[in-house]
Amino acid sequence: MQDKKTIVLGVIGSDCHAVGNKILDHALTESGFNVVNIGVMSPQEDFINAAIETDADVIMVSSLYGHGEIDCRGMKDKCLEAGLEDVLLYVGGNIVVGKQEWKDVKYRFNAMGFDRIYPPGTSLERAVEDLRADLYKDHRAAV
Amino acid sequence: MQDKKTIVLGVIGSDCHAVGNKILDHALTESGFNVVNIGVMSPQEDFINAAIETDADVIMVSSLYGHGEIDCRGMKDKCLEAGLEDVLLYVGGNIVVGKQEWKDVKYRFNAMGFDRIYPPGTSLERAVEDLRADLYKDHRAAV
Amino acid sequence: MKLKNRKLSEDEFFDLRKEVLSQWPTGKEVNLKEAVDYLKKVPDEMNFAKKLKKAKEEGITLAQPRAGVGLIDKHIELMNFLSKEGGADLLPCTIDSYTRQNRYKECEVGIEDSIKEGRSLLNGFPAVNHGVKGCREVFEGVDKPLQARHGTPDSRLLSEIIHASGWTSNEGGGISYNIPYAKNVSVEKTLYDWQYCDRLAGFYEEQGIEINREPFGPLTGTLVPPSISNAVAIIEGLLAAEQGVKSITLGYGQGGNLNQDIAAVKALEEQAESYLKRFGYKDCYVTTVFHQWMGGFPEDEAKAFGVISMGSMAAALAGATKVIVKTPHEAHGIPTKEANAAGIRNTKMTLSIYEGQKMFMSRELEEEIEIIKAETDCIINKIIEVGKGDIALGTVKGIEMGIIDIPFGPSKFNLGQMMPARDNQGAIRYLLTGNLPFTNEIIDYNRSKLEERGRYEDRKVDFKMTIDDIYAVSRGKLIGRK
Amino acid sequence: MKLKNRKLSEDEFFDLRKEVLSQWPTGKEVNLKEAVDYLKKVPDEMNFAKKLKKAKEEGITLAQPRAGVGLIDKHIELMNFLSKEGGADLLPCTIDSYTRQNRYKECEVGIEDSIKEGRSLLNGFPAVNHGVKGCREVFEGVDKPLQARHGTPDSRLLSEIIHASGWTSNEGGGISYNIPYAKNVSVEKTLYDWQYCDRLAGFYEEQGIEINREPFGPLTGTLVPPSISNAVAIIEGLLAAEQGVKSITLGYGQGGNLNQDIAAVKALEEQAESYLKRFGYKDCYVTTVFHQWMGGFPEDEAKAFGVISMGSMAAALAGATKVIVKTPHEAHGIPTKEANAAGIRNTKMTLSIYEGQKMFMSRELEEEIEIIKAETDCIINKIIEVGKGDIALGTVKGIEMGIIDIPFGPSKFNLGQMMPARDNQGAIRYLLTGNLPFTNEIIDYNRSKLEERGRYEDRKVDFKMTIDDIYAVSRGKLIGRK
Ligand code: B12
Ligand code: B12
Repeated sequence: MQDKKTIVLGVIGSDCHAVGNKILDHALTESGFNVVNIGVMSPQEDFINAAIETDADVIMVSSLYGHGEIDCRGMKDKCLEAGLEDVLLYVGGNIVVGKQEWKDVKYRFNAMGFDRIYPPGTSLERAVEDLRADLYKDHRAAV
Repeated sequence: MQDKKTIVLGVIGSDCHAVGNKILDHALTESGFNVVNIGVMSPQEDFINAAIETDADVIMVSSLYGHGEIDCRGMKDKCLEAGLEDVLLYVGGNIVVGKQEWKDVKYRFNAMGFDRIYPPGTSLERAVEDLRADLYKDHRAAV
Repeated sequence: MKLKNRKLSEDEFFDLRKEVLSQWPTGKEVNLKEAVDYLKKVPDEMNFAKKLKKAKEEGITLAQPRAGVGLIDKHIELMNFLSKEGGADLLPCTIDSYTRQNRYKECEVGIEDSIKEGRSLLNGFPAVNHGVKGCREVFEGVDKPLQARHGTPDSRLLSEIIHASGWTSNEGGGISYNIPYAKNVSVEKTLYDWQYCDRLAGFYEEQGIEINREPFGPLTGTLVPPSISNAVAIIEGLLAAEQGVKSITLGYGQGGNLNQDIAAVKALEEQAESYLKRFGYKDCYVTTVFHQWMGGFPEDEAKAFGVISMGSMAAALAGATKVIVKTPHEAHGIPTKEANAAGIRNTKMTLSIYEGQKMFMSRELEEEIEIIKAETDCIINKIIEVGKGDIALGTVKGIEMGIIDIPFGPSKFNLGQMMPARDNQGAIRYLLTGNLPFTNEIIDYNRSKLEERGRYEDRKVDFKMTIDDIYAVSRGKLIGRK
Repeated sequence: MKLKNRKLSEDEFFDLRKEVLSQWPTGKEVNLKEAVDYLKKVPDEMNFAKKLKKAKEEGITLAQPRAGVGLIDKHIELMNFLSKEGGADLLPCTIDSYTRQNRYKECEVGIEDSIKEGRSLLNGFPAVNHGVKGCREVFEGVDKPLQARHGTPDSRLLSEIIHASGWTSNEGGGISYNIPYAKNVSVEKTLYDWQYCDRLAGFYEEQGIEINREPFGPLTGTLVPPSISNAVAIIEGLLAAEQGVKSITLGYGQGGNLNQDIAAVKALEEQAESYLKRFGYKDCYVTTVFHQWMGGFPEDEAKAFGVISMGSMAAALAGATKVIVKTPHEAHGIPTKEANAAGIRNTKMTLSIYEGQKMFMSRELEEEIEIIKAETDCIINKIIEVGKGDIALGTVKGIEMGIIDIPFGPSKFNLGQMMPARDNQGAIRYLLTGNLPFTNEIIDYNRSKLEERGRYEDRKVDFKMTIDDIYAVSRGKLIGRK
């Protein structure tokens, strides 16, 4: 058995959308990850502190309400400053205002230092697969 | 009072759409025109014969079912052959297959010799106005 | 031709058949024996009758689009698009207008031109010209049961070709594919020709092959009072049953008043069952089809989607076995495949929300069912009476007399003295009953409903109301208020 | 702050007011005397409360979108587009998320950036920053009554500014704008702050100016059982009435089971009236608002239109006074003005088809109304009990205890032990009742409804059901079947 990987999970900024967060928590836990859920309305700092405290492998940022682009700015730098260069940065939800060309959105978030960027309607299976691919070199199941 | 103008009305080809035809008949009659309604499923010849017999001023062709373009081909020539050069040719309904660029449709029917070409959803008021403009030089009401 | 409502004998049928198959060269391709073998191999899930039966048993409503283009490969592409991208449960082949008039030569031109111009100049699929070979190619190229949908007064050859090709359902009937679709064709002739089509389906039934038949419910699609279309549907059902048809789908076109729409479907199903029983047709399986709004549509696509969903909801709540789907392009012209698929997806979404939900019985629903049934009984009983017990003969005479009178029917055999209008809740009532054989009570009921609206709008109850009502939906309202 | 459910005295109110108006420079712009004069000149058709009353009397359902952008001119343009191209009957100003958190400095940045980039970086209209001057500019630039729609725990300054600007309605409440929208804000605090907002509306009422108040009905929009949201709505209605509010619009978010949705609206209206009477608030005018599906939407626009129409239809049949409109972009992000207008047109089409049509009473509808009322009574009575007769105090305690428990509420003050799921017809039932003060009968009823589904699907009745149900609509189904 491989060791359990730790994911810090939360919804960034002033965003109160809680449903996806609760389901992600449940599903990732069920899939064998160690989930540290800092919940909704979390500033960048809370993600970073939680990652440091728990020696996390991944930070999964949710943003639903449209201010994601503003809220995520500078997060990668803060991670680097905090010595979290190896921690993967995922982001998903409805991360920009409105229905935009996905290519452009992805490009902008890539440039901001995010490793994986998910469009609206992403299935949990997809996220879990990616996590496994990124975290376990042999791509085997997490547990 | 001006003299009553005569309109030959009908639905061309194998087209059975009867509702618009019955309403046009009713409305044009109410507006003071002399309506000669040859009804649905009428070949070009029936329009022309009716126009000759009744010394008509306008032929109003309806086509709803999509074959209008095929059904109307050569109609102007037949009118000319029959000596109906002064009879106005109107066409309306859903005159082509599908939702097409109206500019193109109008162009094609103009080229076929139609004087006025109406898109789906044309109001009766609009048609009556045009008739009055075309038939009475002083644009006054028909009766 | 001596019309009579009795099953054509095998001799009569095969006699007629010779002539039918010689109407166009592709008729030669039909070999009944071989066709029976072919149809026996059709898997259950590709059989229209079986799929309908299953849906009814499971209490779900299936979605079926209308669609057809001139060329085989394009048509297959279209069907698969509607199945895969739209999620259609049943597939149609809408037949072009020339075929409907048996003008196969013009179809040939249409096919050639369509090839040349690279776009369909035909408004449907010319199945006769494509023959058994072409129609089987379609059938084998799709993944859902197929039905021919047309509007053909004489569709005998068409029926031969499609059924032999694995298409296990055929829409139409001697009244419903005449009065709304033709001008000069006698009712006697279409009833006779549709006996043939029904007999053909009955023949297959005798060979153990289930073929579904569906009278065209909505008629002219324009303010048809439920009792008119229900009476026609039941009569056509009875005529089909006499010829040996077992799988019968009776249709109704949405009127717009939810209570009336649901009452109409319930009345239709119940009365059809009871008339079939009364005339001794015991093992027929009756399903229902609900047509989304068949009258003039709004041009705006967002509004069109509203009309479409509204039809899906009514269909689901009425418990109809299937719903015929309109598209957001309806007001403009034949839809693109994308618009058609969008109409289906919209419909399926609504249907699945209401899956398992039915309209519960209320006093008002009961009342509406009663009035529709009473009106329908008046019509059918009178038809039987004037036919001296023969419902086929009664129909010919009845239409002549205006016992059945279809609003805005283009046929010269239609009396055209009946006139409908909406009442104050939007239910379709009789403004003028013409020669309809209604009791005074029924006439008064209808009148009083319309007077109520007249008072509300402070207007006369007259033909202006009818005209305003015809335009209303396309202008974003149900009732054409003053 | 000593919370108590009694009308704030003028002294208390004006004391608090000083502090409120100093929260941001634009507070200085509010002059109550001048505002009263301004509001007295607002014509009837621009008054939200009056328009709702008229609609209720005429038995029609009005359509209102959600919309808001950062800049004044763009917002006016948006409003007029929705009014003219969409046909909206009532207009909203959806407030941005920074304003909702009283973070006006960040709004300032958002406004500047929006000007620079030429597109709105804010997800709503920052009314406080724009002040009375900006908000009046909006009001004077539009042709329909305006309402602020937000999700602000402390909206005292916002309320001052919008009402002084001619916006005659304000959405929100001490529970409904806290539990679904906040994480750390105490219920005591929000109830207190909303007493202020209500008192402000009540003050205007005393001056003869009708101001409408609307508790936010759908809460988290996610599988909220009707009795939870109805209890919250009624409590917030009672709290508002105590402060002198007269025009109260109570809301409900569509669940998807038509019978339950209609029962919920009927129960809400009837129970609200009777509780208001019981507590002696005699001249309140109660209207209802039905929210089209508030949970996750399907991405496909054709399907989204199906969900939208379905909500309009339920609203119309329930006889709701207005319906809040979703858009075909819902699953993706804040809609373009075109998508928003399309949602309204779709809604209006459906509403006008069903204008004048209501759901008739059936045994099943009666039963559903009874169960919702019984559940709601349990909750409200217990709240009153633990508050020792004070419904404000009871609410604080009750939420702590889980007497009110909102599914998926992000607030840390929400107990979160209740869990909902759909029954076999798609009605929302209690899977876990947590600390809800239900009788055994009610608990058994809910359980048995879910067991019925469990048997049908051959699955355990557990949290997996809830999760599947949450995703279902966005995946094209109502019930998340196994
Ligand atoms: C009702 C209807 C039917 C009924 C007709 C009953 C009858 N006998 O009348 C039935 C169900 C039988 C039917 C059959 C068919 N229909 Co049909 N039908 C319609 C529908 C829904 C409404 C038509 C209507 O009555 N409107 C109300 C009247 C008042 O309006 P109107 O007909 O448009 O006429 C008004 C105006 O157009 C204008 N006008 C008309 N002509 C003229 C002429 C002039 C000079 C002027 C100024 C104005 C003018 O004034 C009229 C009065 O206001 C339309 C779509 C729509 N519009 O929503 C499709 C539609 C016309 N039908 C269509 C088709 C294809 C058919 C069928 C071929 C096949 C099929 N899909 O079933 C068959 C036709 C068979 C045949 N041989 O003709 C297509 C045509 C496609 C195209 N052009 O690309 C349409 C557009 C639907 C679609 N989008 O696919 N149909
Ligand atoms: C329910 C809902 C609400 C509820 C939330 C209740 C609550 N506290 O949770 C209420 C009504 C309170 C609400 C409020 C608002 N909402 Co809202 N809301 C929704 C809605 C309808 C559904 C969200 C939901 O619960 N979905 C179900 C869950 C299971 O899915 P999910 O949240 O998308 O999460 C899944 C995936 O996205 C993914 N995922 C999420 N994060 C991540 C991260 C990673 C790394 C990965 C791999 C995957 C992943 O996995 C999750 C689980 O499957 C959406 C629209 C929609 N999707 O249909 C709008 C929506 C998110 N809301 C929106 C907005 C704007 C707001 C408001 C700002 C204003 C308003 N219009 O009222 C306020 C927010 C205030 C605030 N401070 O945050 C917008 C966002 C716009 C944008 N991005 O352009 C949306 C898209 C609606 C819209 N089209 O306008 N909302």
